[in-house]
Amino acid sequence: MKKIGVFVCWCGLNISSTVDVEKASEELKNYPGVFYADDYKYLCSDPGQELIKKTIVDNKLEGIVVAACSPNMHESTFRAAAEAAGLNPYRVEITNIREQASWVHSNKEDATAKAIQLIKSTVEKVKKSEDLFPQQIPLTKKVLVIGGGISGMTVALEVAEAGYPVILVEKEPQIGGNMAKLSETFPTLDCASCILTPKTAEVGRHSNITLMTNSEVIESTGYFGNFTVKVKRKPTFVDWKKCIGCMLCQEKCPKKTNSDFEHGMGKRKAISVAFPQAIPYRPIISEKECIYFKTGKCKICVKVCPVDCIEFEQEEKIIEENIGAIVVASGYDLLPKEELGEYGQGKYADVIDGMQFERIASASGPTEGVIKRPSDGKIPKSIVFIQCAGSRDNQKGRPYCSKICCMYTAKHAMLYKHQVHDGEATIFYMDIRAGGKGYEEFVQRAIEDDHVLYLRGRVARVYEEDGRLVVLGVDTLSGEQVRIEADLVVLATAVIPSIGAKALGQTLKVGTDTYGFFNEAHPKLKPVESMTKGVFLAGCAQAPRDIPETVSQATGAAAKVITMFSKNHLVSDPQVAKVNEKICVGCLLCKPICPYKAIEPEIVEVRVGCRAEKRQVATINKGLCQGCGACSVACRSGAMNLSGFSNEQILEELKSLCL
Amino acid sequence: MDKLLRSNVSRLLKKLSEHAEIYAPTMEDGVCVLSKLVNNYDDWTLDYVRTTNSVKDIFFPQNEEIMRYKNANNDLNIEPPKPFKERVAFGVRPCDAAAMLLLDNVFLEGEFYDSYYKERREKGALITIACEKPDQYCFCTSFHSSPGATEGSDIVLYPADDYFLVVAVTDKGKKLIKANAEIFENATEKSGIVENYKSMKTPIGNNCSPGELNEKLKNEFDNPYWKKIARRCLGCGNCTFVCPTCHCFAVCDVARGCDGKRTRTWDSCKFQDFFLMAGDHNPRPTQVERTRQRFMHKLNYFKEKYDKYQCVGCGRCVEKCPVGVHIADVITHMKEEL
Amino acid sequence: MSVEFKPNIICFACNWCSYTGADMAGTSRMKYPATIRIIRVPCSGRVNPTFVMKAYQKGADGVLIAGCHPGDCHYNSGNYFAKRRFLLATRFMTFLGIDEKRLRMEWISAAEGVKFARVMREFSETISKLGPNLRAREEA
Amino acid sequence: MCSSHNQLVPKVATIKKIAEETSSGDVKTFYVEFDCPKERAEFNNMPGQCAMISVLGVGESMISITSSPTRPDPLEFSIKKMGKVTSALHDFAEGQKIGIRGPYGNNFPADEWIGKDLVFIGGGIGLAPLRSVINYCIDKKESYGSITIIYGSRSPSDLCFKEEIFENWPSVEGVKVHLAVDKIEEGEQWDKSIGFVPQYLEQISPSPDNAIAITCGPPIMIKYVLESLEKLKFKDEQIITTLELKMQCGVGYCGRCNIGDKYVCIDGPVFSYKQIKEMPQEF
Amino acid sequence: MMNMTEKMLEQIRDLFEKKNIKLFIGFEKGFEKFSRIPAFAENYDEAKSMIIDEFETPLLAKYLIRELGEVGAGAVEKSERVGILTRGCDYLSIRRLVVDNIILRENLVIIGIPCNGLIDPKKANKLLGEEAQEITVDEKIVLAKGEIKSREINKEEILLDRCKKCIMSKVEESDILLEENMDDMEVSKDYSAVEEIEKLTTEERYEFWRRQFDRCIRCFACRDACTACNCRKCIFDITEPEMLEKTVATSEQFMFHFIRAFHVAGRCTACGECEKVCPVDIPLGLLNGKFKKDIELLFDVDEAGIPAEIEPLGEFKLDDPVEW
Repeated sequence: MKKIGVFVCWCGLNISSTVDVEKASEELKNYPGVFYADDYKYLCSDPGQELIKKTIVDNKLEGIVVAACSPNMHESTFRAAAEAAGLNPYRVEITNIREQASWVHSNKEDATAKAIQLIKSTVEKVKKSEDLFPQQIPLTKKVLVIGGGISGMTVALEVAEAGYPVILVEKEPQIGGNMAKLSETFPTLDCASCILTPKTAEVGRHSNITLMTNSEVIESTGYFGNFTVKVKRKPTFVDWKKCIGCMLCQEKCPKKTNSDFEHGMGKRKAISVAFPQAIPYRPIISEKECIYFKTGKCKICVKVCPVDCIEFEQEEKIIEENIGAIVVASGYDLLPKEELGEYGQGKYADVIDGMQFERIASASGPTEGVIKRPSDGKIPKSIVFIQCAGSRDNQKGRPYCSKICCMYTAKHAMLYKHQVHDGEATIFYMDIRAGGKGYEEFVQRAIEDDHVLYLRGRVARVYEEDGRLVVLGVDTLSGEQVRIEADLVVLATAVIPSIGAKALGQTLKVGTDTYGFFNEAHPKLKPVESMTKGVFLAGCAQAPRDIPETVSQATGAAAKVITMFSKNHLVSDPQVAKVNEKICVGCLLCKPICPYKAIEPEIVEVRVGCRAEKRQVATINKGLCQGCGACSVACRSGAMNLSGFSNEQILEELKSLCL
Repeated sequence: MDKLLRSNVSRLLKKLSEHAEIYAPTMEDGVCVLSKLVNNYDDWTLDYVRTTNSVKDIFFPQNEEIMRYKNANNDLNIEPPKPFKERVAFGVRPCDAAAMLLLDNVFLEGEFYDSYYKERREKGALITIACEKPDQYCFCTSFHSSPGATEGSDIVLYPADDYFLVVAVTDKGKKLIKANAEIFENATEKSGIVENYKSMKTPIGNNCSPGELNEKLKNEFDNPYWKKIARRCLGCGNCTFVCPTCHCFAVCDVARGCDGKRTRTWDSCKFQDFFLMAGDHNPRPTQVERTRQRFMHKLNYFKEKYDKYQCVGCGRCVEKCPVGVHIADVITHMKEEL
Repeated sequence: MSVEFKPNIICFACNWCSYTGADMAGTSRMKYPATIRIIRVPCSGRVNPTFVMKAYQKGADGVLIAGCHPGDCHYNSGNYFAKRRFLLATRFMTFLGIDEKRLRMEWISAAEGVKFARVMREFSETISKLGPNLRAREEA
Repeated sequence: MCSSHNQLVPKVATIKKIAEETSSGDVKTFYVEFDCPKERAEFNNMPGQCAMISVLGVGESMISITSSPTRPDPLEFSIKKMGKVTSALHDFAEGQKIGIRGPYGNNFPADEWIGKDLVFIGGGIGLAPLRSVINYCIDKKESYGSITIIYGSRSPSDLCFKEEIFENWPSVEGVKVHLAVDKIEEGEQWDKSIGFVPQYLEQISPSPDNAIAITCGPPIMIKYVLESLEKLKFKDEQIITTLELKMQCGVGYCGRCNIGDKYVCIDGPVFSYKQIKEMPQEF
Repeated sequence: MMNMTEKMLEQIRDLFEKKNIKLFIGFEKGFEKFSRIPAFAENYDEAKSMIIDEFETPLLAKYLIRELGEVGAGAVEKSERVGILTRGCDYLSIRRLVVDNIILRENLVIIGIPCNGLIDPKKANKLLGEEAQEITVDEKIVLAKGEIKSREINKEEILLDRCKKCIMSKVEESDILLEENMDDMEVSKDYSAVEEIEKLTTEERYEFWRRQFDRCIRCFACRDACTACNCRKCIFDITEPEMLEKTVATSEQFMFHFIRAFHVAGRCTACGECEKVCPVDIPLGLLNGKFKKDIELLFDVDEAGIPAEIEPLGEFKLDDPVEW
């Protein structure tokens, strides 16, 4: 297998600035086995692709080496180009001389020498490559959406509309997520529940969507197109099928407790539904609060319930589902105030975070929309809003910007000014980020029409002094110290991934970054796919973002799932393990290594000389195998090999790198 | 007749080392090995019956470079190896020296001679020490040789209490003695030291002498005895690699990018793939054919071609075979049976 | 060393975490010495200790195996097996007399471009101090 | 650097031309010339002898020289893609350099056949060793009787030296060429006979008196051809064949190619059926 | 011990009569006085020459690979059974083959015999200074008589190496047990030899192994005597990819011994055959001992020599140690 073509890419200046591309392609011209070597400005561009295709056809090349950027970027592009020219795509290998040579080395001579050696080693690898053909594997056309917030619901609705069954798993008893807690939404100030409830209602009644609230995913095995997922449905102690939603039990229940839906701003009963428009509109008994669970007495709800659907002895159920694709829409939480020492560490009742202010401002909230101080219920005369509380802060380990706080803080100030015209709203900010459509106009309106005072500067400390909150900061534009006494302080705390996201990542084997947000396959080109094939991402699970972006991303993820389900079988990656049955002795040392249980013993007939001999050999389930290659190391005689990264290829690459 | 005091041996070796590499038996972790002395010339020892590796190592080493080649962008040039240095092997046993004569038949007679072996033989000298105490594995007397035999050696030293009686066999040996005359003294007493070495018996005696075995073996091709002993054989190359007369080798190329070298290394007819051909055809697929091939070659084919048995009774395969498949056993059994 | 000794270091980088980490180091233009050659493998579990020994034999002065953090492996258990194999292999190579500082295993995730560059600089530094590896290296 | 009488060091040669024999491309003929004319002069090969072709960095392999000494330059080798060395050769391009040493082995005793009728029976790639002696006898046609060539292979596209078997050889008077293939795919036009070579040989039934039969091909074919020749009452010494065993050094001391006390690379590869019968049946 | 041989012959006779086995593998006297070599009997009268005594014998399990199937047929179907004489260490090797699916346990008739340490005649000859003509053993004392000298040696000194660190002296599970083992061989686990090498500096260690490996003549006797080396086609015989070049150079020797030691890591039953059959006496036991010590230390396996269902390198624990 000798006729190899080598293409060295300039990548504009990215590569050619520190790697002498001409010298590289010149040197490769008479390297044994290389039939054609050339360099080109932008190989990934269409003319570049045409050049490759034409050279393959004209010279009947049997292998291609493209020295350009990272394989994660354009391996599939160049392999598709080769396939179009009639060459098996797995005869094409990429040498990464951009991210691993030109960009990371400054000395041109070293970088060029290294690039040439890397290309030569890839040529050796291509010499040992074989024709590989993808396998067809069956597909379960059912999607599992984790997280019932706006992004989870959008995905569920889009996929259900396309006619595929959806399972929506939500850890809270009702769907709606964080959006259900908002009062109005920027920049149009339309009420959050007005635009959300049609969606939740539709999800509630859509025939293709199976709702699993109060549940979480505990185990996921298998591979894309054939996941098997175990969902734990926590007990609600109320039989939701029989319950008619009259909510008598909630009324009569004597025990009151803090409602975590209200973020501590309001109360709820031991048996209750989070908010009036909740879907499913069914109550749930909180085991920790309910008197019966503590003392065994009370049972008022049982007496009151007309259809007798209270079931104290309800158990948690584990449901197993066969799934084709998974969409992670686990949403976000706000950084707890306790972590911000300088702003009172959550000790002061009147220092609240953005979500608590939403609940106070929300019509269906505990104060029916009237902005009051949580401590004494009075209408605050002056409110101080503090932006970037915990975000853009390196010491706290969160240098990133939470993106949505500038807008919702402006909204909070406007809502307050609309209610209390003569109230004082001061916002301490670093930079106002209002990049969306109509966002900047919204903030200008807050400043000009509603006279919200914007002070540029960071707040040093917030403390309580004889009943009033003192905010010490500095106005960097005027350079003076600022001391404001306020009735209420609202912190725009940082957006962090929802609790349990990291554990979910490890269950689904999807990587998360250092802050716990899920890793997308590629920041610009594959934002809705995770690194694991068949697992997609939507909404704040991947990074902080506002509602319009979340919905557009969720629609994107749904589109990905729908395209995946549009074919009735999947094409599997042929770079999987392969057994040489002439050598395999059937010792099955490889079997316990395989994470996907793809290796099974089998009795086969093998011709030896003139006799047919029955032998036990290991066989690979090509659909299950994901090509990690750990089994080939356990195989002593080298019978188990991995196509695409075979022992021969890696050894040749190694040898030529060490010359 | 000359005499060499034991104390002068190191002096002799040091003097010889000026223009030749010196090989002598040394004890390495309890194993007596014929190895090259580099600077310390009294590292040799005498309390051994035979060295694990025979003197074949010096004339037909396990690993030998045939040639080197450079093939950068298609102009191929091939360089034969550089000429070898002189070598002197001290402390060789008479059986090993006799084995070298058998190798001479293979590599030097016939239509083509092996130039590497020829050059090494011409530049090599063997100083043999007669065996004072053959052990239970030796049967050199079965091949009309003896612990004091002189065939194949240049100089033979017969150990007496504190000196060696020196007998120069070949003119290379005489020249060597003349060149270092000051170290030798002429021996006055001519008692029968040499004769009693030559007439010394080995514990096994001659009951392993093949006599006319090769005629009888001609039609013993399908004798079930081969299957019986082959069943015990593990198929390792132990017996062939320690044997001083085995000469099979494999030629293999070692490539380093565009350049490289071609080497020749010992190979064993007992290995599974020794006779394997392209297309997976193997004329000797199981251990039975291979074991038969090994003993038929030593006791029949070699005798047909060179009229000598290809064994010198050094006893290495008898000692080293873990499961007792060795030539002494074969000869004794075949002599009884036929 | 009259001519300044340039070590030849082989790095086996797992495709999902460390190789992407290397790309991340590239995109953020972090500099590290040009003595490192990276071989992409699907998982750190794919690296056979025989490859490491072959690298030393063929002339590498240092070998570095970079894989995902335990628990993050894209194939779930690849790096655990790699860890077991190299726990034994490092001790055995040291037992044979190869300097244990010449083999290093690192967990580098896809987002840790900084760590990748730092580890490369450190490793290249240690190997340059150690000098060429002449043990178990094949003759010219 | 030209002459060195060291037997194991190959001489440098260049591949002038490569011709594909079979359409499936598994047999190619290489036209090879020595770089140093003095070495070419020392390399006078007789028909049936072989040479050690070495692909530097891969290994060596014993290949029979298929060109006849009467048409000396360039030397021709027809090579089937079987093992490591031969597949490396098949990837070579024209102008690339290889190593050659030899010639080794004995040769067809063409001089003893003066005045006799010759029957050549070849199978597949087995025709290559025979072609050197066929061309040799054709160039000296006057000193030989009739020449019958019976050649078969699996399918028409597997026939080697198509140009010679269809045009050159039949055009020489006194030379009859009979071709047979095991099977033909539909749509392939084939006017010659169909069937295995041994049965075809019995159909043609050349007369055994004052004749010599020379055969070479895959081991199974040779087994049945020898039986057919015995049926046609050819005596053992009238039947000549060439054996194909693994040869590593080619000069008789690497111990690889022995059958009994005979070394194929020195005492063979050409043996008469009489000699083969005396050897132990281990090849 | 004499009655043991009669007991064995009795068992063999009725096994053959009942057509229970097609072959019996045992030991018989070899060419030299005290060498015991493997013997194969396909019927009773071929087995008459078999004996049992206290002298060193090769391990028989390796032959089962060839006898119990075509060339390494693997554990496929029940076939005629093969009888085998088994001591504790043989049993570990047999278990190694069964766990590796090379042979089926039902195809075996294991005849267990007691063992309290075998005598190595070579060590006796060395202590005696000449070839011993007669060696008589009673309990702990051995009387060795040569032509000139005769000496009393206590058995410990001339025990076979593997018997000094015997893992399992009783046959755990056998079809026929000739005699119960008297006293268990109380042996502590000592890695002193391995620790000695570990104490050397890296430079000295490399020198030590380079000297040992330079003596290796690559005859593969260690591989061919080892039951853990039971591949159908050994990776050293495969030319594509060529993991080991045929040339015998220092780096190739390191490669060969590294690969072989790694292949039997965690699978070696410490039978010591490799060290015994090595013609140049390379201390291979140290290499396998090092792996055994590390495995038992790092992955808290109590006895790595006893073949487990899944070998140590075939599984992992989340809390495996991290430091390198």
